[in-house]
Formats: sequence, structure tokens, C-alpha cells
Amino acid sequence: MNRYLVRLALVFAVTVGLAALLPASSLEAQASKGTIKIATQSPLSGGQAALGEGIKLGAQLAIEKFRGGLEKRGFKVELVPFDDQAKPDVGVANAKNIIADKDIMVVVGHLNSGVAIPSSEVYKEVNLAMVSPANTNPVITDRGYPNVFRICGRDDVQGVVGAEFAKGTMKVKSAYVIHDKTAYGQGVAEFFKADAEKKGIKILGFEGTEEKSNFDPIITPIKAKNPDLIYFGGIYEQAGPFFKQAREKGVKSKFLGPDGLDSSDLVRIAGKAVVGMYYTSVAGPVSVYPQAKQFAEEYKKKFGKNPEPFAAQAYDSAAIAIKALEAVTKTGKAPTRDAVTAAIRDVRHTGITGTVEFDAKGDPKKALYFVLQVAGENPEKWSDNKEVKRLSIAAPPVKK
Amino acid sequence: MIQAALATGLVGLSAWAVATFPRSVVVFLLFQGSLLFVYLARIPRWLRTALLALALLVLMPVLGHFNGYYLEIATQVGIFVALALGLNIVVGLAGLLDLGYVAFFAVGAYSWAIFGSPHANIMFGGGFPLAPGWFYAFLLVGLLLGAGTGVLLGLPVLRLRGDYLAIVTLGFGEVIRVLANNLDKPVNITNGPKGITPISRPPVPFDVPYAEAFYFLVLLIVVVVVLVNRRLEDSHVGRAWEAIREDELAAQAMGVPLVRSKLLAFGCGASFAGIMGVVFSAKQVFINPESFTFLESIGVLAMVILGGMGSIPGAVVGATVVTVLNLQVLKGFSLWLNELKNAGVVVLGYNLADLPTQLEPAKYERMIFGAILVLMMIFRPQGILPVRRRARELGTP
Amino acid sequence: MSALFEARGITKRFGGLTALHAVDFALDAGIASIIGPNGAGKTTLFNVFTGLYRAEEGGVTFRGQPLLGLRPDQITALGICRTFQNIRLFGNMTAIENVLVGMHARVRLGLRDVLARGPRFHASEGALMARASALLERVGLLPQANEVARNLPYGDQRRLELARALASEPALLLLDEPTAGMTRGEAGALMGLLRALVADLGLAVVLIEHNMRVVMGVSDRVTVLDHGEKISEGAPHEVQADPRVIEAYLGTRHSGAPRRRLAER
Amino acid sequence: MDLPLLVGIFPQVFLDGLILGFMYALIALGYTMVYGVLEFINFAHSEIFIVGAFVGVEILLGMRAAGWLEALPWPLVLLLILVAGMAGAGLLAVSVERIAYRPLRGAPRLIPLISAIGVSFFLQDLIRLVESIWRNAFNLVYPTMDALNHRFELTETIDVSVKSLVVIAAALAMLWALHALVNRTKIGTAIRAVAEDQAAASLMGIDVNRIISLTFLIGGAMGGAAGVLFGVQYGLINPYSGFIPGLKAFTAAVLGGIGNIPGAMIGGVVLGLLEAFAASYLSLLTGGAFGAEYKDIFAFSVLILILIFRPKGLLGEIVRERA
Repeated sequence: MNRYLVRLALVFAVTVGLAALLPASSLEAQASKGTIKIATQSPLSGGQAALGEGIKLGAQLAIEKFRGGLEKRGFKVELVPFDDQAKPDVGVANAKNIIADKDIMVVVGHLNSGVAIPSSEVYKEVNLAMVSPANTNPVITDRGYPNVFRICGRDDVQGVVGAEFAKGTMKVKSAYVIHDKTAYGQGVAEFFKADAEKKGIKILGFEGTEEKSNFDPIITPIKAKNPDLIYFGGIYEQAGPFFKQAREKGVKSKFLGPDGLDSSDLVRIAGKAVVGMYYTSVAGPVSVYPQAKQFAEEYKKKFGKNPEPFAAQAYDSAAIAIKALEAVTKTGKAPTRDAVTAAIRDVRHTGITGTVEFDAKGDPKKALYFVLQVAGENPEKWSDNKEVKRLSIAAPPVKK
Repeated sequence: MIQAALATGLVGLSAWAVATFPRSVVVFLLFQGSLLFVYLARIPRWLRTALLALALLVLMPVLGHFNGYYLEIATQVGIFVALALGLNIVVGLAGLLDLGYVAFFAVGAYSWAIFGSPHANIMFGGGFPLAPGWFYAFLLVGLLLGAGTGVLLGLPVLRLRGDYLAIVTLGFGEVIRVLANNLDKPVNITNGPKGITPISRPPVPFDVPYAEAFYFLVLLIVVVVVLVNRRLEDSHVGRAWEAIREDELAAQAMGVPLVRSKLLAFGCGASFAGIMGVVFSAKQVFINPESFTFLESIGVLAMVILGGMGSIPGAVVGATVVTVLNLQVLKGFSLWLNELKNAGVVVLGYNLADLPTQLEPAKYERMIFGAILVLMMIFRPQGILPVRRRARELGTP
Repeated sequence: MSALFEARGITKRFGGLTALHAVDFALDAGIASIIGPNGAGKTTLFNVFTGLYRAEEGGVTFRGQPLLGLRPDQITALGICRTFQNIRLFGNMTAIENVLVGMHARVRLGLRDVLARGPRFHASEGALMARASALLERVGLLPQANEVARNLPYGDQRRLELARALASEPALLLLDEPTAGMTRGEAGALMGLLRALVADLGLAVVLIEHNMRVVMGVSDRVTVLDHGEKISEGAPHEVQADPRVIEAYLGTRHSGAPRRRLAER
Repeated sequence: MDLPLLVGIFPQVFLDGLILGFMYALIALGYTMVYGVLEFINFAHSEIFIVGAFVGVEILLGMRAAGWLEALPWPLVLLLILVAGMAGAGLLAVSVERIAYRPLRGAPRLIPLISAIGVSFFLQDLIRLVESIWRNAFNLVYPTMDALNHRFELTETIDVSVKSLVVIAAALAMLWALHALVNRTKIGTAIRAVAEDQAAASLMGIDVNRIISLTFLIGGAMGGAAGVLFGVQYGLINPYSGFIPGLKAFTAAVLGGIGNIPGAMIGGVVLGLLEAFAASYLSLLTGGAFGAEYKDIFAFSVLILILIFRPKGLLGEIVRERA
């Protein structure tokens, strides 16, 4: 025991020496005026990694594309990706780590509202801006924190858009609502249900499920009730197999869903089952926004795959962050977090998901919503999906 | 003598190093390592106590001031230490394999979340959230709720052994999580997947910042929990638990009441989780069912076994190692690689900046953690600090 | 006035097998032995006595109090304790801890005492330690008090089990083959110890034994079981002479047919 | 309440439950065989199962790229991927045992469990790493084979697809084969001997290590087959999608009486039916107050009830404590 301890102490002493010689900071501070870092927080491992990685890659693409201006002013611009594992406690620990790194000026994240809410409490301590590409939970902005922004729409609005379209354009009389038991999916589905009922659509069933593979037992009652429309509040990974299995079992209802379905993987998974179905989205269709098409192509070229649902929003989030940073560093001075947060509030940015301006709460001012139709079975041709309808709805005021 | 000097020196040196290089993960690890050294070194008891108290009560908050992240780590370590100690009673001492331990944590967390936020108004009309001062009362409520739930779970499973017990507790854990995820209708109790926010934070004396306040609160609870654990372990209660673990039937034949002892184990173990749940919910301000998955239970179990089953210092070290590994070492490592990548460092003629995104180190933290678990089990199956059977002072016959 | 310990008409069945059939047994003081071939139902009888099995028929009383339906720990608390045929020590605990567990039924402390660690706790714990040490000394294991039970040699384990059983302050001690696997010398020493205990503590003891030398040497009375039935009872020399006993042991009745093995390990 | 609807869908729900149940049964075999021999929960079995599914999908995708998928008759293709999936998963199971479990034999029971959890984490992200490099995607879709999707409509609400029949047939065939192997062959006798008493078996000249490897091979292969069938039936797989079915299958194994091969099968079917009925009917019966999301609660509650009355599972021996 004794010798073991002495050895342990020796190892310590040596590492202290080494660590003192090689602190992490030795790698930094090579650029003339310092480094500006943009962090992403999203799940990079575990079951939700695909979406989380989309956020990271979207931000990465934007940073690499737009950092030129800042670099000309002598700043080094870097991306620091964090893996929040979709777990609130990990997200908060990361957040503390982020605020301790004084070079980080903006956070792009999170995927899960459950992680974003407690983490943003931490960012608030130092007024560090968080631009969220994916958190649709109303609570995120309803708290009125000055440092929290999102560029995606809210659950309540998207559900309403879906119901509007189902009634006005699809003219359905009955609907069956399925959701994935996440804050996002259930939120959208509840708002869809409430608004659809208001508009006179009969809701034949409202069902949540965490199931990812086997939807047989859920489909059977749907088939028996034969609704005009099935609304799926959730993400394509779950909706794809569901739609596919439903069609295979002979369900003939039309399909509709929110922007979680906006991925070429939806057709890759479900094939012809989803051809002709509708989905609502905040991301502009490629036909309207040429930048969007360019983004999809660049993303594909760089990362070898089609963008995931929230990648475009992450791209815009990072682009907004850089725009704000450029505004702050005009004089050539190093940016501060307070200045960046204030600057984001004033940014007006036309990106691939439309023109974004923030209101006092941090919601996008007048979000544009699109309804799109899946054009064909080929995942490569996802960008051919056509806009069917366009709605412009502002975020509602805080409910008291 | 040498060791005493060494221990003092190490604590001082590493603390100085952390203050000098507040962003270096390696240095902070050294600080943690020095505490372990102090614990293990053969130094007078007063010196050990003094050094540990100095480090935890003074140095840690001061260092936390340099880098709030460290304080967060320390707080989370504390929370998991309490959980691991609770599970250690059930699994390590009484030998009852519980795979749904996080359920008790959830029960405690939701108790304060519901009443410490405006959410309870949905059920009771108005008057909520309770005044923040109630938080301290809810520590007791969480403790009792945890204990009660533990006993409740214990009752039906008394006859079950080994893996049958494991699967039922696993099921119980899932039931609690699924309930939390679904009890937003017909009556909205938990607000389902959307979670509950904002949860009130307790009032803090002397305007101590919240991060420090929570650190001290968690530290206080951990100290109490360790004390309770040690007293239970070193009494007829603890001996009865161990006897049940060794041979249930013989224990009963020697006069150990199985039902009472097992329920006591479940209750005690669960109460620690309940109390920490309350702290957790206040600290996070927001909770939803995602914090209480089966994987969390597995994580706590891994801490207990990694540290050394049935050993109190083992559970403490196990919880620290796993938490620090997950939140710090693996993260720090991937951040470091990321820095190398951004700096375009060339290794063996290969520019790291060209590293394809598929090989992003941040994605493989869990994989490395898995490998570490396997290696630890192979090369040190008894755990980091296994139980040392204490030689007892014999009474005079 | 009834006997210290009395069992009447004990019948125990496992599925279709009748392991015990209407067995009567009584003991007031001294040492009684139960013998019989493998599978005769001796251990099953012990299990019924100590509450591990519930008999279908019959009743057991101890100091006039009915035992059937009580849990094993309650029976131990009343003053009956046992050892096991295949030693069942708490292997990862030390010898003295094993003995301390044996005293569980005699501890009069609540959870509050344990957590508060007041003088009550220290007094109780001190007394327990003193008694445990005394018991270990009695069986000659004091030097090994802090050894882990699993590491003790076989004979020591048997003696430790005896000490553990004595720790619960029983009035009646049930020993299941205490000398199994011991040399003749060790067995003799153990029986000497047993007789001393009976004399000092006024213990009543029931032995299950195969070693006839031990049985005949130490017992005041012997009961013989075969196929779950009591076939003979009496003083050692009477039983030895009983033709039914001889028949059962030599197995003429079944001419070498294999015996049923039942609940016997 | 809509009684004709409730009655009308009954056969369909029963069939759905049966298919799911057989899937669970096949996976449960891997748990139960390993448990029977080593008394330890092979937590990594869910990843072994999903590796079978990945092997299957890789071969299918490869064949499709080469244009063979349409050229070959579907039963041959199916057989091919089944065998490949079984081989892949079986070999993985054997290597996992060799590396992560064998050094721990004789250690306290929870030690290999934690090791298995480590393996489980490791394998999940390893699969992801490999597939990310190889295909740049780790959500893989089983190519559809039209012949398999053909449905027979029995009534308006009830129908059976060819692939459902294939799943049931394959599961039954494999369960029968395993039963025969364990009970009627010399290898089976050896496996049972090792399960009973390792030391005695080795004294009888049985190479215990080889038999244990073999057990893992068979259990893994069954899991691999289940993986392939899972992919064919439900379409989408990713490295993490084995986890939940694995957990359920483990539940099924315990429900039936762990260590007991027919028990695993019955436990699987019971669990499958329970889940299917809960998911289909809960919402209909409670008017939407409780829905399909309660199916796991329902399944676990029944499990707890069954275990209270039969603490060793449906087919486990009734506990009789022996002193």
C-alpha cells in the first residue's frame, strides 16, 4: 500500500509538471486579435444523434462559409461542438463549461427543449446568446430572457397551420392524430387537434407512442375507423415506418405532419407510401429560395448526405450569429457577450428559412409557414417538393 | 511524515495549478486525484479531515469562482454520490439488484417540481408556487416520499430473487417514467413530455450565488448521507443486510426478519434518491421525464460496482469517476481533439483538419465509456476501493 | 405441564411424495438424536420445526406456544436455533460478524438509536461484542475472530456455525449433522463441548447424526425415522436392539432398491 | 363504445401480437440460453440482435446494387440473409463472450453484468461508426421485396401479409430446431450438463469453454435471425433500435421462467399479445383517457402480477427453499 501511494504521488508530480508545461490554452491565441468561438449543443451520440448532428453540421457549414469577413478583421472563428446526449444534466454541465470559455460568443442549440430550458438558465447568467434552431416549445421564449432566440416556429403555430390546411385545402372531415410523446411532437399534435376540432374536423383518435418499429397495434384501430386524414406529430424516423406500415396494411387515409418530417429520409424509409402527402415547414422550399437549393447542394457535397430536418435552421442560426458578430466588431474591437446578444436582437437576416427578425421575446417576428407536398419516391429529388400553400403567422403573445 | 507532507503539498500544488490554468481539465483532475491521495495516505486522522475539509469547503468554491464549470461538476458529482450511496445499500449491502433506482429520484424531483412551480395551480386552483422557503420542508417530503415509494416497491417483490427482482424493479422504473410522461391527461399532474418549469429555487442566506449555494447544500446532504450510511452499516441493521446478501435463508434462521430488513433497505436507499431529487429539480429549474430513463439507473449501478460493491468510499469514488469521466474527461478529450483539428495540427503527416465528420470524437464518448467499463471489470473486478473487512476491537469476554 | 418442545402428528408432502407422516416428537431437556437412512426425512423435520416448511398436518409447540405459521425469525426469537447440514455461514463476513448476526433477535435498538449513536447504542454494541467474543472463545475461535468466514478451515466453520446459533440465546438447539466430515478426534471434542454447553446453559439439543459412535455416546434419547415415519424411539441401547431399526439400516425390506432422495442435501 | 369495432379488430390484434411475440421469443432465447448456462444477463444481446439486422440489410443493399435482388427468387434471398444474419450475430456473440465475459467467470454476479452493459454501449456506437464510414448513414432501410408485402385480405379489417407468415413460420422452425438440438443431440446433452454443473461436466470430459462458446453462438444466431426478421417486418433499423426490443425480450424470458427454452417462447408470445392488445384497445376502451403509450405499463404490471404468484415465471419451477 505504502509503495503504491508513493508511486501514485510520483505520477501526480510528473503530470503536474507536464500539465503546467502544456495547458490547454497554449493552443489558443495564435490569431492576431484572438479567437471567436461559436458553440453548438445537440445530441451527437445516442438515439437522437442523427438530428443532433444535423444541427452541428448545419452550423459548421455556415461558419465555414461566412467567417471570411471576421477573419479579415483578424479574428479566428471556430466551431466548438458539444454533445448534450439529449440529457438535461449533461446539457447544463456543458453550458457551465461553455460560459467558462470566454471566447464563446454564441450558442447554437439545442435539439430538445428539455435540455434547452435548463441550459439557457445558465447562459442567462452571463448574457450569452443562444440561438435555437429546433426548440419549438413555447416556454423557451415565453420566459422573456433577453439572451434566448429561436428561428424556428412555435408548436402552437405549426399545429394551427396544419389544421388550417386540412380544413381549407384538403377538405377533410375526420382525422386521427398520432404523436411521438416528445415535447415537440405532442405539442404540435395537441395544437393541431384543438384547432381542427374548432374548425369542425372530427377527431377520431388521439394517440401517443414511444414505439419506433412496430406500429401494427396502433394501425389496426385506425384502419377500422378509416379517417380521412392521419396527422403525425413527430420526427421522420418514427413517422416513416408508421406511414409505410399503415399503407402496407391498407390504410387509405391522407397523411399530414409538421416540419419534423422534412427530410429526404422520409421517402427513403417510407417509399411510395408517402408520395403525395403534405407537410408543414418553416424552411422555404427550394423553388422559392435559391439559397436553400444551394445550401442543400453544398451540404450534400461536403458531408455526403442530405440535410436533416433542423440543419437548415442551424445554418441560419449560425449565419445570424456571424452577422451579429460582424456588426459588433466593425470597429475592430473584440466582441463582448453583451454586445453580441444585443446585436442579434437587431439582426435582420434573409436566410434559407426565410427572413428572420426577432421580436422582444426572441421569437421570429412574422414567421412564414409553408405547406409542401412530397413529389416522388426518389430521396435525391426531395428538393423537388412543391410548395402548395403559404401562410404568414406571427407568434402569439404570452398567455397569462 | 513524508506522506503527510506529500499530501499537503499535493493538495496545495494542484489547487494552485487549477487557479493558474482554470481551463485545463488535466489540472482539475489532478486536484481531484490529490483528494483521493489524501484519503488513502497514511496520515494522522486530524490532518486528513482538515485537508479534506479545507479542499471541499474552501478550495473548491474558490476554484469554482475561477471556473463555474468545476463547481457544476462538483455539484453533480455530489448528487450522484448520494444516489450511489443509496443504491449501495440496496445492491451492495442487501444484495437486492435494483435496475429502476432512478424512479425514486424522479418521485422526489416531481414532488418539488409540481408544488414549487405554478403547475400545481392546474390541479388545485391557485396559490402556487409555494414560497421558496418551502423548499427546505420539501427536502423532508422528498425523503419521505422516496422512502415510501421504496417500501411500496419492496412489498410486492419480497419473494423475488436475483434476476426476477431485477426485471421487476426495471419495470417499476419504466412505469414511473412512462407515468411521468403520460400523466398530462386525463388530469394534468406531470405536464407530460413538456416538463415542468419554472421551479422555484430556495432562498439563500447571505446572498451566496446559486451555484455555490447548491454546491454547499449538496455537500451537506452528502456528508449526512455518508454519516447515516456508516452508522447503518456498522450496526445490527447493516449486519442483517449483509447477512441477507450472503444467505437469505440462513439469515432468517438466525433471527433476521427478512420482510422488515428488506423493506428498510429499499426505504433507506430510496430516501436518499428522493431528497436529491428535490435538490435536482430546484437546481435545474426545469424537469421532464428525459432525466429519469433506464440508462440513468444503469449509470448509478455502474458507479456502485465500479467503486466496489458494498463499500461507502467505493460508492463515493465510483460516482465521482463515472460523472467526471462523462462530463469532463471524455468531453475534455474531444474538445481538445477539436482544438487540434481547428488548429490544423498535423499528426504523422495527416492533417487533422481533414478528419471526416464521421470520426468526430464527440460522437464516440459513450463508446469509450463502454470500453472503460469492460476493461475495469476485467482488470479490477472488485472495484476501485473494495470493501476492507474491518478488524474489530474484541470485547472482553 | 407440557414438554419444553413438542411436535404432534407432523405430516409434510411434496407433490405426491409424503416426506413425513404423522411424526411425533417431544423433548424436555438433554440431548436427543434423530437418526435414519438418507432420505428418511430428518432434515425436513428440522425445516418444519424452524418454520422453513409449513406442515400440512400436525402441530408444534414450544413452551406451550404453537409455532406453526410463525416465520423462521420469529421462531428463532422465541428461542430455537439451528445449524445447517451443508454449512451456511455468511461467507464474506468475518467470524465475529457472523456471531453478531446471530444475536440479531436479541438486539433491542430502534433505527433512531442506530442513527443517533447515543449511549444506548454504545452500551448495546459493547455488550454484543463482549458476548460474541465470549462465544468465540468458548468454541475456540477467538484468535480467528477477524478472519473472513469463507477462508476458515472446514472444522472451524462447523464450530463457527455452532457459535452463531448459540448467539441467539436459544433454549433449544437443533444441529444438523454437526460432525459431518470431521475426524474422530474433532467430533469427540465437539461433543464434549456440546455436553458442557448443555450442562452450563441448560440447553436442550436435538441432533441429526449419521455417526453412530457420536449418537450412542452423547444422546439421552434416540428417535429413528425411515421413509418419513418414526419407527423407533427410546434410550440409545433400546433403539440399537430394535429389529425394525436394524432392518431399516440394512435395507432387507427393499432388498437394495435405491432409496428415495427427498429434500435432503 | 363501439362494440362491433372492438370485436371486429380482435383477430387482427391477436395476429399482430403473435408476430411481435414470436420476435420477442427469438430474441429471448439468446438471454435464456446464456442465463441457463452461466446464470448471467447478457445485456449486450440487444446489440447482437441488431447486428444481425445490419448484416441482413447490408447484404440486401449489396444485392440490390448488383441487381440480384430482382433476379433471384425471394425465398432464396430471404434464406441467404437469414443465414448471414445468424452467422454474423452468432460470431459476434462468441467473440464478445471470449473478450468481455470469459475473464470474469467466477467473479460475483454483478461484475459480468456491468461488463455486458459496457459492451452494449460500445457496440451501439461501434455499429454507428462502421456504418457512418461505410454508408454515411446509420438509419438503414430494408429494401422492400414486393412478393413479401403481398396481403391476403380475410375481411375488411383483417389481413395477413406474406412477410408476417414468413416471420411466424421462421420463428416456429427455429424454435423447433433449437428444441431438437438441445434435447435430442449429444451437443444438447453437453449443454444441459454444463448448465447443471460446470465442474462435474468438465470432469465428465466436456470442454466447458467450448460448450459455453457454443451456447453464445446459438443464442447469438437466434438473435441474429430475429434481427433479420425484425428488419424485414418493420423496415427501419438503427444502431440503437435493438435496445428496446432487447429489454422486452429479456422481460419475456423472465416472464416465461429464465433459463427455460419453452418458457422463453411462451413468455415472448404472452408479452407480444399483451402489448398488442394494450396498444390497440386501451384507447378504445377508456375513450382516449389512456392510450397506446400505456402499453408498457400494462405489460410490466402483468409481469409483476405473474411474478408475485409465480416467482419463477410461468414455466419456472415453483420455488421450494431447501435447507
